[in-house]
Amino acid sequence: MVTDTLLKPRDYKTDVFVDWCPGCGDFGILTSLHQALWELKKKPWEVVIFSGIGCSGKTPHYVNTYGIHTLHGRLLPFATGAKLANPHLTVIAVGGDGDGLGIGAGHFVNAGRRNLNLTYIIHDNGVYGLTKGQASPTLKKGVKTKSLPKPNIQMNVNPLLMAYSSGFTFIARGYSYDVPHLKELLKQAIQHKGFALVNVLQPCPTYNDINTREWFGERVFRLEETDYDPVVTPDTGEDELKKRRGQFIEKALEWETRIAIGVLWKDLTVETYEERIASRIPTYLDAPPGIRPVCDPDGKPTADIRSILDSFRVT
Amino acid sequence: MVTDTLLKPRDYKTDVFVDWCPGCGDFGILTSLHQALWELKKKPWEVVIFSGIGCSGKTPHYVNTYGIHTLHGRLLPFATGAKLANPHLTVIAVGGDGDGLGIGAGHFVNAGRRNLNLTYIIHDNGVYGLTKGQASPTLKKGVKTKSLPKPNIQMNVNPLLMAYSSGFTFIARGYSYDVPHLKELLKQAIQHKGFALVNVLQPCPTYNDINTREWFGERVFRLEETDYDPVVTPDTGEDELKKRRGQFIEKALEWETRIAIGVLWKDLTVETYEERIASRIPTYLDAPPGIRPVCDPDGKPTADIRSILDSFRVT
Amino acid sequence: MKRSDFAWVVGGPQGSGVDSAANLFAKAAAFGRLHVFGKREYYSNIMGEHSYFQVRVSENPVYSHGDMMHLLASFEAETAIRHSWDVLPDGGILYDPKVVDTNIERVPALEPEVRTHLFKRLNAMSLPLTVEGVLKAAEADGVCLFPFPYDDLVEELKREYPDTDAKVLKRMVNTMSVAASLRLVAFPFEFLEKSIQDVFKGKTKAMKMNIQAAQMAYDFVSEQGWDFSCHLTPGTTDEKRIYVNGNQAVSLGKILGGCTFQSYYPITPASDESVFLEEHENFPLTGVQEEALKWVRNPGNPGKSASPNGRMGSLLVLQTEDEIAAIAAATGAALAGARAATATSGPGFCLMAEGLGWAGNSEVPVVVTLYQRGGPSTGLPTRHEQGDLLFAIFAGHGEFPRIVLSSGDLEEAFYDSALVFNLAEKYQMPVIHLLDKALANSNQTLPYYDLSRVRIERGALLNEAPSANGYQRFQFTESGISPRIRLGTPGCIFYNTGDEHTPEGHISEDPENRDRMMEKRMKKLDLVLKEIPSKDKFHILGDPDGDIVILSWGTPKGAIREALEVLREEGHRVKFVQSRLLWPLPAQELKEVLEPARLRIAIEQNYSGQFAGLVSQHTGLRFDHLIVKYNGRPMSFNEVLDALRHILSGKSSKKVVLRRGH
Amino acid sequence: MKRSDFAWVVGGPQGSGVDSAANLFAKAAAFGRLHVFGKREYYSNIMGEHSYFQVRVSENPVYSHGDMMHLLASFEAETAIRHSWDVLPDGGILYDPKVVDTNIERVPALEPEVRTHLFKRLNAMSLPLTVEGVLKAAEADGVCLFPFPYDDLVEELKREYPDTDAKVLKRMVNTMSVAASLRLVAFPFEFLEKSIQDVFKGKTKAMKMNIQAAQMAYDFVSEQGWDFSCHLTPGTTDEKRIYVNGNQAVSLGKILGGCTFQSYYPITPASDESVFLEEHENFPLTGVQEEALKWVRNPGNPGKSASPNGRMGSLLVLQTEDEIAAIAAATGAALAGARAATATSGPGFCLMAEGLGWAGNSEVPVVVTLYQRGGPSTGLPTRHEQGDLLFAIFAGHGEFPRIVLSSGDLEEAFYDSALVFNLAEKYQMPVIHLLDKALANSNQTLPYYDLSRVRIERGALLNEAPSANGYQRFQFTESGISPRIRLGTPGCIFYNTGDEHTPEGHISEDPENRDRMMEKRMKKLDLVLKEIPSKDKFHILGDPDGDIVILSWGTPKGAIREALEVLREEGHRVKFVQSRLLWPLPAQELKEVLEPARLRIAIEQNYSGQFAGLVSQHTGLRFDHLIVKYNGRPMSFNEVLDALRHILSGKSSKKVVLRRGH
Ligand SMILES: Cc1ncc(C[n+]2csc(CCOP(=O)(O)OP(=O)(O)O)c2C)c(N)n1
Ligand SMILES: Cc1ncc(C[n+]2csc(CCOP(=O)(O)OP(=O)(O)O)c2C)c(N)n1
Ligand code: SF4
Ligand code: SF4
Ligand SMILES: [Mg+2]
Ligand SMILES: [Mg+2]
Repeated sequence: MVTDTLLKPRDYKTDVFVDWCPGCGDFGILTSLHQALWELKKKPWEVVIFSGIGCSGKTPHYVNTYGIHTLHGRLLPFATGAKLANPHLTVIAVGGDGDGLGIGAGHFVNAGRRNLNLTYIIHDNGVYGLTKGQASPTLKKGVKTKSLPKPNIQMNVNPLLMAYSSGFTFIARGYSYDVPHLKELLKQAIQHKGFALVNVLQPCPTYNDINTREWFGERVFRLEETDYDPVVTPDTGEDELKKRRGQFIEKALEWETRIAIGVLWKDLTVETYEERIASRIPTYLDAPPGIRPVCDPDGKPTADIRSILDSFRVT
Repeated sequence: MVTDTLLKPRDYKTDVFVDWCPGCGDFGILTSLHQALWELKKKPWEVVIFSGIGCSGKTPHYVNTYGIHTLHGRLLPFATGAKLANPHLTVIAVGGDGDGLGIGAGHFVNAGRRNLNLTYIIHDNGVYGLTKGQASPTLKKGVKTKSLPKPNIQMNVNPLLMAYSSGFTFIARGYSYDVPHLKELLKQAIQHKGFALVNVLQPCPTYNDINTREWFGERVFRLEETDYDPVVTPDTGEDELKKRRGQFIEKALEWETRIAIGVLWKDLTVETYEERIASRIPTYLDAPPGIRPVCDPDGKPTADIRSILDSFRVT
Repeated sequence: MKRSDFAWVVGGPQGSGVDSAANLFAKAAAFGRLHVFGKREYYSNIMGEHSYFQVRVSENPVYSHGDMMHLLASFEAETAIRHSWDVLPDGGILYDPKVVDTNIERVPALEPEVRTHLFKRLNAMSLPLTVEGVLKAAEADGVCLFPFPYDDLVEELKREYPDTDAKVLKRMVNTMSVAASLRLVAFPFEFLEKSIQDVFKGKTKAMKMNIQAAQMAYDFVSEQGWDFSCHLTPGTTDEKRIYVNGNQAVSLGKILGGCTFQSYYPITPASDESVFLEEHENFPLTGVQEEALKWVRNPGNPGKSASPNGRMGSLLVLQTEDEIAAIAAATGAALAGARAATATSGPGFCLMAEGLGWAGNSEVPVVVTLYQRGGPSTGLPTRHEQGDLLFAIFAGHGEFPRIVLSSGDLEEAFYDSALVFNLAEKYQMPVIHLLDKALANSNQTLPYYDLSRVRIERGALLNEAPSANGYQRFQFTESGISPRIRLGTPGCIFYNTGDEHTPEGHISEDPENRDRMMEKRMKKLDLVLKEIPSKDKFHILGDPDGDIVILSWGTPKGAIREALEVLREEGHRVKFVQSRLLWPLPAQELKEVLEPARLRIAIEQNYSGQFAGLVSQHTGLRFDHLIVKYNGRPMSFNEVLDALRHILSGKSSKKVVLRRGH
Repeated sequence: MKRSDFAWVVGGPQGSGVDSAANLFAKAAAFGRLHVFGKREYYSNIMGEHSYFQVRVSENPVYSHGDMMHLLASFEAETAIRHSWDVLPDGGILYDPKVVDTNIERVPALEPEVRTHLFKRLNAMSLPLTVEGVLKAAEADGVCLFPFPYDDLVEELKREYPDTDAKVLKRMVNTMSVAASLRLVAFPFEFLEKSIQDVFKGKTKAMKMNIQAAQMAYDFVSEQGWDFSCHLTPGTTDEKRIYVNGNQAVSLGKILGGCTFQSYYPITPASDESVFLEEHENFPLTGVQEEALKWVRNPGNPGKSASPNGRMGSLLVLQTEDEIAAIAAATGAALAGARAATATSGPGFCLMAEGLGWAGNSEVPVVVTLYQRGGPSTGLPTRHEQGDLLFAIFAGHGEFPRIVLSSGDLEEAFYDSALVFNLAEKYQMPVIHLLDKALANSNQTLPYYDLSRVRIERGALLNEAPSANGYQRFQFTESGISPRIRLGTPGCIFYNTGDEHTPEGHISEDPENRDRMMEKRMKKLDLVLKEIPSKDKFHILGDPDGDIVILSWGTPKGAIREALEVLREEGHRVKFVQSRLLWPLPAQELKEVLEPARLRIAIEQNYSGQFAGLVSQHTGLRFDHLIVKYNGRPMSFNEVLDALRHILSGKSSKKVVLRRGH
C-alpha cells in the first residue's frame, strides 16, 4: 500500500539498487524526474512510467510510481495503449537513443502523428550503453568513441528535427547535469497537453569519451536566457510561424560549438488524440476502455448488441 | 536469356498482367521508370528493383530487370544488403507510402543515415491501397476519403522533411501524371551518387477521392520553372546553406494551394556509404561481398585465418 | 445429394460487384427461409483479377462449400472461361452473348498456365479458342446455356434513369444476373425484393433502381420460357436466423464479450473485422451497476460520470503503424484494465512474437485474433490455409504460457470471441484465437445468437487496491494466479518488466526466484487444462461410438460434418473429434477419445499435418491416415467425402492430398 | 576427482577487471600446457553488479564447469560474501583484509532475497553479519583463509610508477589476485609472465607494470609461507593448442567458411561475435583463382582487379537499425551472391520470423547464428538457456523448409560455422545455427583447428548466365534444387517474391502451381536428410553399446561427457547421442540408436524438454527420464552426474530439475 501523505522528493525513489556506472548522466535524469513529480504533486499511482531496454530502460524500477519496463524500442506503443485505455493517467515514456531513434524510429514517427498527451524522455548518450557502446543513431559520423573499433560509419539523426517532421507539439532538449533546468523541462513537458519530447544529452562516461561532461559543459546554454520564443498559438501569423520554424531548425541543428537546451518548440494549436477520440466517442473520457464496466456483477455483458445483430437478421 | 541488343522503351516491360485499377497513378510511375531506364541505357541485368508490399509493390514484376518483391516495409534493408554485397548494381527501391513511412519508417530513417547510392521511389497515394483504403501516414488529419468510415484521426508525416532529418542527400517530389517530368526526376535520382528519394504524388482513384487527378492538377507546379536552386556543394557558404534549408522546408511543407514538384534538395557534400567502406576495406569495390571468391575450384577456402588463429595459440 | 441442395456461382473481375451479387442472391434465399453457405475466392488485387462466390442453398443446414455447381452466373468472358467446365451436366450457364467471340488470348488476367491448359482442352475437342468454344464444351456435357443480353436491359433501364451515371447503370448487371438466376430456378421474386431492400436500406434511389433492374431481368427470363431442371423452393422454418460472415461473427462476439480496445494494422483477411468494429464503435449499454471504479472517471468532470447506466458504451479501435505496435498497444491497454485484443494474419503475427513473450512473461491478458491465410511469407494472401498452428503455439523465444483456441465455424466463432477474454483474464496470459481465411470470408445462415449464453469472467482483477500492505503483482500463490490491478488504481503501484522478476515485478537474476517464477507461470497451464470444460477442449460429432475416428480442428469442420452425414447413410460409424483447445493440449482426454478407434484419420489444411503431429507427440497415438490440403482453397465436403470413402475402401495411401478448387 | 583437476573462481563487480584476471589465470595455465575451461557469469549491467569467472584446469581435457571451488580469489566484500560458502573444505579464500568488517547490509548490489538468506545462515551460526562472519563460517568448514593486503602492494607499486593514474594502479589488484593464486598452488611464475606478455602484447608499459605487480604479489605469498594443499603442476603435452571463447570460435569458422557479409543488431550474447568480425574485417586470401566473375568487378577500374591473387579479402559487417533489417539485409546480400549471415539472440530472432519465411519461400541461403539466452522475453539476458529450439524450428507463419543445426562445444562450433553456409547454399534455404550463452561465454583450450577440414560447397550457384534460353530461378527439378545466379549476372534476370510464384518468380495464385511449388520446396528437406552425413546428424559418445542412452543437444554435451567418464569408471554402460541436425529431424536414424536402450534419458537446458518431445513425436519413443534446468546457469558436470546416479539408483522421479549455480 502506497500512501499519499507526506510525500517528499525522496519518496519518489525506490530501494532498488541503481546499477548505473558511477558518473553516468542517467542519475541526473532520474533526480530531475523525482523532483518534477514531487513539484507537480503527482501521487505515485497517478503516474505510469514506461521504458524500453537499455541502461535508461531501468528507470521505472527506480521511481515510486507504476512502472512498466517494456521491450527494446516499443515503449511508445505500450504507453499509447495504456494512455488510450485510461486517458486520465499521467504517462511518461523513458528510453535510450538507440531504443527510440534506431529500432523504435517507426514508432517515434507514428506516435508523433497522434499527439497523445504523453511525455517522452530520451537518454541521448550517442551509444548503445547496455550492449557495450556501439554507435547509436545520434552519434555523429566519423566519431570514434573508446567503445568503437573504427570511427562511426553512419550519419546521425537529429531527434528534434525528426520530432518536428513527425508532429510532436512540444520539443525540448535537456542536459542531464543541469538538474534544475531539466526538472523544469520535465514539468513543462508533463503539463503540456500533447505529445512532448525531452531529448536529454546524457554523457555516458563508460563508453562515450567524446561527448563528455566537459565537452557538453563548454557548449550547452539555456535557451530561456536568450530571447528565443518557442510558442506557436492559433494567433501566430503565417510569417511569424515561418520565422519560428526557421529558428527552431537552426537551433535544433546547432551542435559543434554551441548547444541550446530548453524548450525549442511548443505548438498549442493541435488538438490531442484524446480530444479527437472524444469527438467521435462521446463517452470516451467518462468511461474509457480500461474502465468501462463490461459486465454486471453476475457477469452479464453490458454491451447491448441486439440492434447490430438485428441488422443481420434474415428470418 | 535476356539480350542487350536493340532495347526499346517497351523492352523494359514484361508480359505480366498489370493488375492496377484503371486510372491508377501507378501506371504513370511505371512508364516513367521504363523510360528512365531506357534513356539511361541501363541493361536489364544491371538493375535490380526492390519493392515492398502493396499495389505499388507489384512494380518489379512489370519491369524487365532483376526484380525482388520483398516484405511489407522492408524493401530498404533488403536493397541495402544487395547493394552492399555488390555496389556496382543499380538498385532502385519502390514502395507505398504505408510501406515506407508507416511500418517501414524506422528503415527509412536509418537508411538515410547511410547515404548508400540507391534510389527510393515512394508511391504516395494517402491510403493503404491493397488493403482497401485505410489512411496512410501521408493522409492529412480530418480528411475522409471514400474508403474511410470516419475522417482520418491521425496527422500526416511529411516524407520530404523526414528524409531531410534522416540524411537523404537527394530529395525530390514527382507527380505520376506528369510522366516527362517524373522520368527526368528518376534519371537524376538514379544518377545521383547517394541516397535519393523520389516521393511521387500518386492518385488512387479507387480509394482516395480527395487527392485526385483534378485536385493535384490545380496545385502542382514544376520547380524547375522557378528559380529554386536545390543544390548544396562543398562551396556553399553557411548563410547560403541556411537559406537553402529554409526554402527547402517551406517548399516541402507547402500543400493546400500549391505543391512543388521537382528536386527540392541535392546535397553533394556527403560521401556515400560505399566510399566510407572502401576507405576501411581497400578491396571492397574490387571484390565486394557478393563476388569475392571464397574458395578455389576444389572448395578450399581462400580466407587465410592463420594469423588470427595464431593470436589464440597457447602451446 | 438432395435436389434442394443447390449451388450457384457468380464470378467477375474484382471490383465489378461480384460480392454484392452474391450477397443479394444469398439473402434472397435466406429471406426465403432457406439455409445458405457462401464462400468467396479472390486474388490479392483491388480491381481486374478474377473473383467468384459460391452460394450453396438448402432446406437443411449447409456447413461448407461443395464442388458442384448447378448454375453459373457470368456477365463477362473470364468467368465463363474459367468456370464453365465445372457446371454439373444438368446445370446451366447464364452468360452475356456479347462475349462469345472473345478470344481466350485476349483475356488479360488469365494466367499463362491457365491459358495453356485451356488451349489443350479445347484443341483436343477441336473447339475454337473462344468463350464460345468453352460454352460448347459445356453444352456437350449436357449443360444448358442461357444467353442473357445484359446490354439491352441496361439500355432499357437507362431510358428510365437518363441522368444516371453510366458506371452506376453498368453495375446493375450484378442485380440482373441474380434476378435472372433466381427466375431460372423459379424462386419467388418477393424474396429478392426483400433482399434488395435490406441491402440498399437507406439508399432509396439505388434501392428503387435495383428492384427495377431485377424485375426486368426476372421478366426477361420468364419470357424466354427456358427450361431448367433445377428449382429452388422457399423453406418453411420459423427459426429466427441471421446471415453473417466470419469477420462479423467475431466482431459481434468481441463487442458482447466486453472487448473495449482493439488495435490493428491492415491485413487481409483480418482487417475487415477492425473496420467493422470501428464502424460500430458506439453502442448501447444495459444493466451497468454503480461501481467501485469512481477513481478513474474523468476527474475534471465527476458529475457527468455519476452513473453510466443506460448510456452508450464504446470499443476503441486503434490503427497502429505496424503489428509490433498493435500487440504492444493492446498489452498496454490491458494493463490499464481494458479487455484488449488485436487482430492479424500470419505476416503480422510474425511481428508480434516478441510482444507475445512480453505479455506471457508479465502475465497480461491480451487476445490475438489470428486469421490464418496461405503461407509461407506473403504466400497466397487472400487464400486459405491452416499453416500457422505450430507457430502460434511456439512463437516467441523461451517458454511462457499461452492459450490457443480454435473455432470451427461461424457459430463457435461468435461465442469463442467472447470466451477468449475470459480465458485471458482468468489465467492472465495471452490467448490466440486461431481462425482462418475460410472462416473470415464465408457467410452462413445461423440461428440468431443466444446472447444469454455469454458470461463475462474477469478472474482475479481487483477494482480497488487490496487492503493488505505490500501489493505484489506477481505474488506466489497456490494456483499461480496473482491478484491483478489496473494501472492507476489508487493507493497501489506495481512494476512489470520483460526480465525475470521478483514478486514485486523488479528485475531479478536470482536462480531460486527464477525457478519459482518460471514454475508459477508455466503451471498455470495445468490449471487451464483442469478448469476448462470439456466442450471447450473438443467437440465430439458424428457417431460417438464410431470405431473410426477423425481428428480435425478449425474450419474443415463444416466439410467433415457434411461428409459424415453421407457416410452415415452409407453405413459407416465415424466419430469426429473437433479440437478447440489446441494449447495447452488436453492430451489425456484426447487420448481417451482417440485411442479406442480401430482407424484414426487426421484432417487439416496444411502441408505437414501439424496438429496430428502434436497430438501424436503428446498422446503417443499414431494416425493411420492424414488428409491434408495446401493449394489455398478450402476443402469441399465432396473431396473430404471422396478421400474418406477411398480410405474406407482400404485402398488409400497413408497421406492424402486434396487438390480441388479454383 | 583427480587432484590435478583444479577449480579457481575470481569475482568482483562488473567492470572491475574480473574478466582480465580470469583471462590471465587461464592463459597462464594454458601456457603451462594444462587444459582449461572457463565459464563467465554476469548480470545484465555494465558496472557494479557482481560477476564471476570459474576457471577449471586439468591435465586431462575439461569440457565443462563444475560445482567445486578450490580457490576463491576476491578483492572486495561482495565476492567473499557470495562465494565463500562454496569453497571446498580443503580449499582456500584469498581476500582483502580491509573488507572483513564490511557489513552485509552495506553491499548495495546484493539482492534483498540473497541478503535475507545470508542473515539466516549467519544468525544460525551466531556469526556477525559481516565479511568476517562469512569467512569464519568457511573456516569452520576447513577452508584456508589467505588475507592479502592489496592496498599495501598497490602503494608499493605506486612508488615505482608515481605518474600513473590511481585508477590504473587500482586495476592491478586483478593481476595480483592471479599471481597470488598461482603462487598458492605453486604454479611457476614463468607461465604467468608469458600470459601477461600475451595479453598485453603491444602495450609495453602496461605489460611491464603488470609483470611487476604480479611478481610482487607472487613474492608476497612466497614470504607468507602459507600452507595450501592444492598444487597445480604444469603439463607436458606438445599438442598445438588454442584458447578461445564461443564468439571467437564462431567468428573464425565464419571467416574461413567464406562468409563475406554479416549484419547484426547489438544483443547479448551475440554481438561480441560481430564486433570481433568487424575488428578482423580485412584478412589475407590464398589460392584465389582467376574466375568467371569478371563482370562484377569494378567496371571503372578493370585493371586493378585483374587478379585478386595474394590480395586481402574482407568480410563486411553491417550494423542495422534492428533485427528485421538485419535478416533482410543478409538476405539481400545473399541474393547478390554473398555468403551472408546475421547473428542474434532470442528477442532479435523474434523480429526475424517474417524475414526467415521470405528467405524460405524464395529459397535464399541465409545463415542465422542464434545464441540462445534465458527467456522468455527479456528474461535473463546474460544467462543461459536452450529455450528457443521449437521457436527456431517453427518460427514464421506457414510452412517452409529450413535447417536447424546445433553445436555442442567450441570445437564443433568452429567447423559448423563454416558448414552452415554449405548447407544453406546447397539446399537453398535458411539455416539456423543454434548456439547459446554458455557456448558464447565459455573459454576452452582446444587442439589448433584443422583448417584443412573445411571445404566450401556452393551448390547450384552459377557464375554465369546459363546458356539455355529462359532462365527460371524456380525451375522445377527432380531434386527440388534450381540453379541459382547472382543478382547482376549479365545476360540474365530473375524475379523473387514473398508470394507464391511461378518458376519465373512471378506471383501466382494458381492452385496447381502452388501445390508443385510447395512440394518442390518442402521436399528439399528429404534431400537434406538423405545427403547430410551421419556425423552431422548426431554424435554417438560414451559406450556405443550401452543399454542406457542419453539424448541431448548443444552445450550440455560437456557436462554429460564428463559425467559419463565417471559413470563408466563406476561400471555403467551409457551411450550418449548428441544431436546436431535438429531440423529436419533424422527420425529414422535416431530411432535406430535410441530404441534398443532399456533406459532412455533426455537432457536439455529448458523447462519442457523441447527436443525430447520432438523426438518422441517423430520416433514414437518415450523417454524414461527428463533432466532439465532453467535457472539460467549452465549445467555443471557434477549435477548431471548426481542426477544420473540418482536415476540409475532407480529412485529418481521421471522429471529431474537441476537447480545449482549462482
Ligand atoms: C529486440 C532486441 N534487440 C536487441 C536487444 C539488446 N539490447 C539491449 S539494450 C540495447 C541498446 C541500448 O541502447 P540505448 O537504447 O541507446 O540505451 P542505453 O543503454 O544507451 O541507455 C540493445 C540493443 C534487445 N534487448 N532487444
Ligand atoms: C507485416 C504485414 N502487415 C500487413 C500486411 C498487409 N498489407 C498488404 S499491402 C498493405 C498496405 C499497402 O499500402 P501502401 O504501402 O501505401 O501501398 P499501396 O497499396 O497504397 O501502393 C498492407 C498493410 C502485410 N503484407 N504484411
Ligand atoms: S554504460 Fe553508459 S549509459 Fe550505461 S550506465 Fe554506464 S555510463 Fe550510464
Ligand atoms: S487501389 Fe488505388 S493504388 Fe491500388 S491499384 Fe487501385 S487505384 Fe492504384
Ligand atoms: Mg543510448
Ligand atoms: Mg499507399
